[in-house]
Amino acid sequence: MNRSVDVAIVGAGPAGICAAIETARRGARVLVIDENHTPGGQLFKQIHKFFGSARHRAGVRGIEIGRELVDSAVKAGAEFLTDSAALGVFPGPRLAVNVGNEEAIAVSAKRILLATGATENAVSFPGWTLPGVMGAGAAQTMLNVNRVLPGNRILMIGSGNVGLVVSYQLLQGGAAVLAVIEAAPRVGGYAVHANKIARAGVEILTSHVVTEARGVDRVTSAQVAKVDDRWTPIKGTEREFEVDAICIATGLNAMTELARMAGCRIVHLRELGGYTPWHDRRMCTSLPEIYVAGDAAGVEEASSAMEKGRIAGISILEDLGFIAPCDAQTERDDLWKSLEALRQGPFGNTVRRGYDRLFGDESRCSSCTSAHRGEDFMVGSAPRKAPGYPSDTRLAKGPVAVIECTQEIPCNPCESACARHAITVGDPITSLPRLDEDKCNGCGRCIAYCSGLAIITIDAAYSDTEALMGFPYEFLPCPNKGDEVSLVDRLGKPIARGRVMRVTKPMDGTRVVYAVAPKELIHDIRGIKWQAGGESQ
Amino acid sequence: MAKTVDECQVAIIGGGIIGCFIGYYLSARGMDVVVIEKADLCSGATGANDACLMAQSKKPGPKLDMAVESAHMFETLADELDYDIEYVRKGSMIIQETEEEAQAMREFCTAQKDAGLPVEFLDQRETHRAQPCLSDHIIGSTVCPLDGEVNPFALLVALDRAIRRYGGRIMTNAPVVGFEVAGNRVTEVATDRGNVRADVVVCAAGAYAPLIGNMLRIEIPIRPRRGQILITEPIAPLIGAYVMSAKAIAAKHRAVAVHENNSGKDDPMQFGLGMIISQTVNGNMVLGVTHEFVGYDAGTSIRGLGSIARYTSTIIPALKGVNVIRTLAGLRPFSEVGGPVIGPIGEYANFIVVTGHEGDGVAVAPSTAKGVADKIASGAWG
Amino acid sequence: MRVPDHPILGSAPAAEKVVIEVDGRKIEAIRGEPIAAALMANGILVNRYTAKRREPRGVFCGIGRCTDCMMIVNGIPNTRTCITAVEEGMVIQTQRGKGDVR
Amino acid sequence: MSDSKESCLVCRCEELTEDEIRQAIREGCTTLTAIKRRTRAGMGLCQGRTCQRLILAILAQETGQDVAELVPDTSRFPVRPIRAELVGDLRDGEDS
Repeated sequence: MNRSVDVAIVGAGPAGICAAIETARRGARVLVIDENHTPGGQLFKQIHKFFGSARHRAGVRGIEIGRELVDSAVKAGAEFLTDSAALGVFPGPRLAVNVGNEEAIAVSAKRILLATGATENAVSFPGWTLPGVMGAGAAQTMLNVNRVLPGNRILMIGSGNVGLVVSYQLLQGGAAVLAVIEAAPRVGGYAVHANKIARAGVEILTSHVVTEARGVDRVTSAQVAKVDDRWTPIKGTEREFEVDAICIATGLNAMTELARMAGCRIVHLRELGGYTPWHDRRMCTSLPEIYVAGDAAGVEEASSAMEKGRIAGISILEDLGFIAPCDAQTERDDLWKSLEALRQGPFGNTVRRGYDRLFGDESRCSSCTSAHRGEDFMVGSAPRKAPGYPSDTRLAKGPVAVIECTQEIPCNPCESACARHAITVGDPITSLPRLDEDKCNGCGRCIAYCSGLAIITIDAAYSDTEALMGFPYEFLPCPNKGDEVSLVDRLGKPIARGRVMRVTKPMDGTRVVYAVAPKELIHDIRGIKWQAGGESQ
Repeated sequence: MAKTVDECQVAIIGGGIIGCFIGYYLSARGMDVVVIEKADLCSGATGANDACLMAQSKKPGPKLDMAVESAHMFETLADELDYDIEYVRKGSMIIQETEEEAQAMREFCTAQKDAGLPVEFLDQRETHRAQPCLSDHIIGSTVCPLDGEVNPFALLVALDRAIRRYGGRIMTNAPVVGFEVAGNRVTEVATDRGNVRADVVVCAAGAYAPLIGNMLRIEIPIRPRRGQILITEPIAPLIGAYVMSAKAIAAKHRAVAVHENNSGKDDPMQFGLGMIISQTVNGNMVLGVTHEFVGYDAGTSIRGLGSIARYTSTIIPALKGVNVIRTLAGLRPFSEVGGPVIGPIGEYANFIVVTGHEGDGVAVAPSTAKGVADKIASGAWG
Repeated sequence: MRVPDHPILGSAPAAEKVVIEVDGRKIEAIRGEPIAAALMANGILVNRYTAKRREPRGVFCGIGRCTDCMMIVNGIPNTRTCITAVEEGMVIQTQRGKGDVR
Repeated sequence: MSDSKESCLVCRCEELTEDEIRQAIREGCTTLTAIKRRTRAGMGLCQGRTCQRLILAILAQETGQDVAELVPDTSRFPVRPIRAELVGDLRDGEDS
């Protein structure tokens, strides 16, 4: 039965739902169409805590944000059509939609918002078609949504945030991630994510590629080799990994099929993932009735997708006369400020450059601050000079937080977590967190709030030979008071033994394990490793 | 004056089935040819058709003769071109759903039989034994074992290679932007990628021929007519002979204005006009085809796709469960003078137009192209 | 390998167990989960063999785009198992080459 | 089963190798659509969603162009497979 609505939104991910909230809330008849059973898009696979500021729901896990957004969209009056794939855009504009694989209908709308998200880039190597070789997104869905582990010994290709975060989540699922293979000379994602898996023993091999996957009915081994600066494998550097799954996380690109079918102008922006529908700052494409938002309008993070969804919603309301142009402009300006905040810092360089090219103000090519991007970040390095790292004198006095956050990433939950205001990030939110070591009493509250799990506490005055160290812990099984654990350095190498003194109740899934450790190693021990039955790995 | 980048005896505008066949037959006779294509080979109607080579749908006369001659030429083409053009001869079957259609087909096919075309009449039982997947409501059919199918993409690859083997050139991504003329002769074809000097210019630009003609102030009586098509996932063999509805022929036979402009209001397939179902060698089902005057809009429409799917599923119910994976639309050169437009037109003796075959282009291409090549090689044209 | 207890997701909610048949073998699955997940949980990773090279294929994109996880489900070939929900009594077969539609 | 980089698959659905794609380009295919017509790459069930990017990279490499100058394939209904029976539901007109 054909439908006719004010706004048809394709894709119930963060962008689509935020646009639905904005438009439905102010009276537009909104239909959100999504081919999956549950709305929420990527959010329902993203069990990690989000970055950004409190306004961006930072520190909250994606899966939680997804539930909240869907609830508020429903409350706002948006109608959801799930298990329904929008298969085509036709003049009108109209969408041809396959509803539940039982009926195909035409949905005509005054405005269509394409929030179809992004899809994973493929990378081909001999054997890449073997079962067990899959996209990192597929592995993440299989584990976080279906609770099925795609393999027990896994190799990850790609060290962008997806590669690092999915590797960590596979560890949480109980798999062993043997290595992250990165063709570029340095890690692509955030240092805090890389550190999380490095201290769990995952080897991060930069300037390496998978040259071949082997196996008969499934992948059973992978050959990895070092590459030169033109990414050509160097003979003689081959290494063999016994694996039963290989995940590919080599970037995402916008899903542009519907935009192209509608006739929207497409531009190629490498910084935003490749082909992207051209759009203006109102998120309107080259066709007045078609809008884009989220990764479908250029690949970024989910937090940015939400803001772009809101901007598109506001612009559509303005088009349809639900709000006055001047109000729309003020709301958009505010949203653009928030979006720009998310794009600050070195990691934002690429995205900012992409949007500068898109909006044609090349001249304003943002100052590409390459500091702190990754040059000085080497996995396993001790950031003693970071503003969150307390002085030796302070360490000697008693419990204090140690914040190993060394990159200007848009994130400030630690600031609001500290009741004593001992941590300041300030404006912009990409500034490094500074610890006021006198105000800080080492209470450890910030440990569980940090989205990157980059904070520990050290009480070097615990005894003359021992210090009490508090580590974030998000694995099962979890050690108990009195258990002996292995203390590992930033690369997961066991360098000492320790005894658990206390384990906190999980705060949104994150516990803090306090263990006593040799005092002389407090600058090296950064995690614990524990195997049920006492003997650590 | 733009730069002349190539020189030849015959410049052929249009990299579709007609242009490439003419290029092949001319170069096979030692003529120096350049094929000029605005995009890629096979990017026009040739690449968007049901690939059926049908004689059975033609009234006795020149068109039927050319279709029969072409059918025989196709038998040896694969070897001649040394390429698998996926030519198969499984015959064609025109099905009848009403007694009126059966009657019209009896008269129509008797005339064809008299003209020498091998056609057989099958009653309801014979029809269903021949193609068990057909719907029970079909009351009979006529079958022509001479009719076959070809893969247009493979065919153009074969012709491309053959032309190059004979020394001919193929200029793709070279839209024609104008001509140089001297007296009553066209001397150069101007394209985005430079000019091509030629003794004879052939316009085989299909539905775009009028746009080429305008550059020489020649009016070519052609209009683009859109045909939408659905392609399904590849499946195991479901049909042998491809299946066409008798409605179009019955309507034509009763001199109902078949070509009325049905792109406006009603359902382009309301009478199942021109419904056709074929299966490629790869196993994909090809479901077609609408006939709409919508100018140069090569898009698909909800109405067109819906009506094709509806009608083809009533003819072969098993199609209901088969997945459509692609849809496309081709702009076919519809002739306003009832038949193909072939020969020198306008004041330029060496400007030869070859178009206007609408949906039959592939079926009659070999004999049409050979005829044109003979006229040009012998100097009769040009 | 299923993950009943997860540090972040907690323990798996009570779910209705169903039995499905894969190439003649009965396996236990959870109603509503994707067929591909049920198979993977039972160690079955090959969903089909390709037409030309007869090579094994399994889940690759996991979101219904790449069509490598196709199997014959209740007689219907080319069914993408990563987005098709499990129902009691489903009959699933490994697909070899192209689907046979009758 | 180990084949070298050149002959490893690029189009998973239609099982085409990198060699076959490069050969088609050398025979004059200058666009993704031309490569599809000549080799069937992109004609499979996923309609090029997986191989399009890989083939564009090869095309850019072989022709010395930047990927930004290349054109993606024409996007057509349906962007996911759909039973012909359901396509038959599609009609004009609005009911509600």
